[in-house]
Order: sequence, then structure tokens, then C-alpha cells
Amino acid sequence: MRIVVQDIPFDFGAEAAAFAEGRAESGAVVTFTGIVRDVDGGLKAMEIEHYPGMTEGALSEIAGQAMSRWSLEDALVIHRHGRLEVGEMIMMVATAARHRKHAFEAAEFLMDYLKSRAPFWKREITKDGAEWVAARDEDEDALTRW
Amino acid sequence: MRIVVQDIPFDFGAEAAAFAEGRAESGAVVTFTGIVRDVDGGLKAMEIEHYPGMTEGALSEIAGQAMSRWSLEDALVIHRHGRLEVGEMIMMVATAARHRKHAFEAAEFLMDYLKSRAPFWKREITKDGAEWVAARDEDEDALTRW
Amino acid sequence: MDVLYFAWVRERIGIPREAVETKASTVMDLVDELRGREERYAAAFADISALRVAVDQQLTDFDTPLAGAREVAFFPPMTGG
Amino acid sequence: MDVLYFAWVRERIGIPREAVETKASTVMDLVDELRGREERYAAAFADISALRVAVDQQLTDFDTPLAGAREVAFFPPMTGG
Repeated sequence: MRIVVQDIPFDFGAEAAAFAEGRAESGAVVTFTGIVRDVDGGLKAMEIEHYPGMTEGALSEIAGQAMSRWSLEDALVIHRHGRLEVGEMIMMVATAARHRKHAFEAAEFLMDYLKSRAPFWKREITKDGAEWVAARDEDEDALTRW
Repeated sequence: MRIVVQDIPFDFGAEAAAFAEGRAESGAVVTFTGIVRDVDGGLKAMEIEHYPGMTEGALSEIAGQAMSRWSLEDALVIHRHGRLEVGEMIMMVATAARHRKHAFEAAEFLMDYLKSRAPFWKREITKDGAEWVAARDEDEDALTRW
Repeated sequence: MDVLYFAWVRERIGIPREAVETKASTVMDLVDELRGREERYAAAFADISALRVAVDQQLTDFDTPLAGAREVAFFPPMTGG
Repeated sequence: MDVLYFAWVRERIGIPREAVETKASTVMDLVDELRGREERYAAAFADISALRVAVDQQLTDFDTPLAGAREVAFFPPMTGG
């Protein structure tokens, strides 16, 4: 299990390849990547604030839950903070399990919990200024699945 | 949309990175990778037979359905045939969508259909000989979700 | 008409494909013709619930008409992914 | 006790963290103390249903006791991922 919180970009291809390499016990690897999306053509950048110390702890706890609940062979969470341009990768998760259903479910669980339980806050920078992204009810509702 | 059927290995990291690169319209990229798993320590290799011509058509049809059903920005399917050693990657799918739920669902749909509707047949080579892998009822049952 | 066999169907019949002259009107009629040929065909087609069929590279059912079909393939349930 | 503020809570109060001398027995008691200080605190804590709280870096509720707590953080619902 590996948790990374950093302000610099990460190499998605290299991380995904290293995670999947030689998983002869797993059979199934799922990755999810979140990218700064230019919602209506007006986004200039995204700023992500976090809570140093708590962030790593919260992500470790969420990943640990996923590991034991789906008997994962491994899990990876990388999340950036600071300023990100449109098209840049915000974060990724990866899961390795024996069966694909478990790898998919564990990755979705990681995302759902990370969204609503890890201390990150996004601010969108547009030509009109900066605005904090509001939490969506559907993100909180997603937790009820688990 | 890209469909690849080949006997040589593919570069998962490079394919995943190229697929996710600059997806400023998507926001969410999911990949799934299937790896030759050494089930009970006795597997020497896997051989995959396919139906040239029909394989590409069936995968295109399945990926096309996923594209339109989840309004994907893009989809990728790579599947190997021939002989694969333990730990080698058999196949991958990737999906790019605006929201993570759609990217996850479309990837799971691709996998469920690919498993039971694309003409591939696996044979396990162990020290005791070669045996065709039997289709699992749960793979057929998985299609009822869609 | 080309008839193709894959996986253990191919192994049981002993060849990957053959040209078949037939007036069979459905896939099932073709199966019955092939069964009558030799023991290896009868063995391969003994239990068609264990088989799948594609006509002109489209997965289909055993009651599909063969009018105009150029290629019929028999194989076990798929196990890709 | 260290009190931390994040995102718009930090902006509204104007500082990221401060040391607070308090005998508040629960998070809610601390909120009431802070509200009484100045308008900017009252504004930040006007609607606590829009806020989340962590005590010693564990997400928790507003009725959590503060006995032994070293660090309390207030922030809006998280929006990572």
C-alpha cells in the first residue's frame, strides 16, 4: 500500500505500469485518474488546498479499509495539491485483486471515500475570479453504497 | 475509439498514459488490466486462441455500445492472443468520461461483455498438460446487470 | 460454405476449417448433417448447450436460417478478458 | 490548543491557525466561544451544517468532547478526487 501527497505532477503511465508489473497473484488491476476538466471553457486553473498530516492519515485509513475489505494484494493513492492547469492530473488510485469485480469495487470505494472524507478543497480559477467548489450531495450519497 | 488484437506484448504504462493525456473534456479515466494469474502455483503458461476477423468486429461493437451508452469521450481495448507467461498482461480496457461513475460503469460493461461475447478461448498449460478454461456461470450472469 | 471450429471443438473434429456443401436451412440442420458424418463430429456436437455459434461472424442461435450465409463457426463459450 | 481553518473558513476568519486558550468541553462549546469573539468568527460559524470538524486530525462531530485534544480544525465539506 502506498500513499503519496505532493504538489508536483506525477507520471501516471509510470505509476500505473509499476503498480501492475508482475502481479502474478492478482489477475486484475484497476486504475482511476482524475483530470482537471474545463467545465464550460472558462476554467483557467484549479487550486487544491489540503490539511498536511491529516491528509496522509485519512488516505491511509481509507486505503487500509479497501485492502482488508476486498483482500487486495495492493492499493495506491496519489493526490496532488497546489495549482493545477486544465488537463493536468489531480490524482490517481490503483487496486490489485484476484478478481475484476473486487478490483473495480475497491477502486470505486477508494474514490467515493477520498472525495468526501479526505481533507482536500478545490478552488476553480476563472477569468471572473476564484471560487471554492461546493461539495455535491451525490458525492455524500455515494458513501451509502458501502 | 481504438481496438487492438495482437500476439505481441503491449506497453500498459505507455498505453494508459497516452489514453489519459490531455483529456480536458473528460475528467475521469478508468483502466482495467488482466494479468495471467498463477492460480495454485502450478500454471506454466496461458494460450489464447481467437477468431480473426470476428474478434475485431465483436470488440468494436462492444466498445461502440459503451461509447454511446455512457457518452464516453474515448474507449480503448487491447487484447493479446497466443502464448502468455505467468505475470504477463492479457488485455486492457480504458474509458474516458466526464464523471467517474460513468467511466467506471463503462469499463465494467466492456469487461463483462468482452469476457462472454468476444471470441477468445483460454487454455492453461500446467506440468500435467493443457486444459481449456471453462466459462464461469458468474461471467454470463454478469451481463444481466446491463 | 466455410465451417470453422475453435478451441476444443477444433481439437475434437481435428481441423480448424473446411468447405461444406450443404442445403441445410438452419444452423441446427447443419449440426445434424455434420453429426451424421463421423464419430468425431458426433462427439463434438453431442451437447449443443455447451456450444456457441456465429454466422458470418455474428454470434447467434442454433435456429438461425443459413440462407446466404458464407461462414459458420462453432466453438465453446468464450473465456477472454 | 491549536485551532486550524481551511478553505473559505480560513479566508473568512483571515488566518490559517491560532493558539486558543479555552475550557470548552465540546467542539460546540468552542464554536460558541469563537462566535462571541468578532464578526468574522460569527460569520464563519454562522451555519455549522455547512462545516466539518476534525479533532486531532480525525473527522468527528460537533458534540465531541475536547478533553485532551491538542488540535481542532474547521473546514467546509471536502471536495478532493
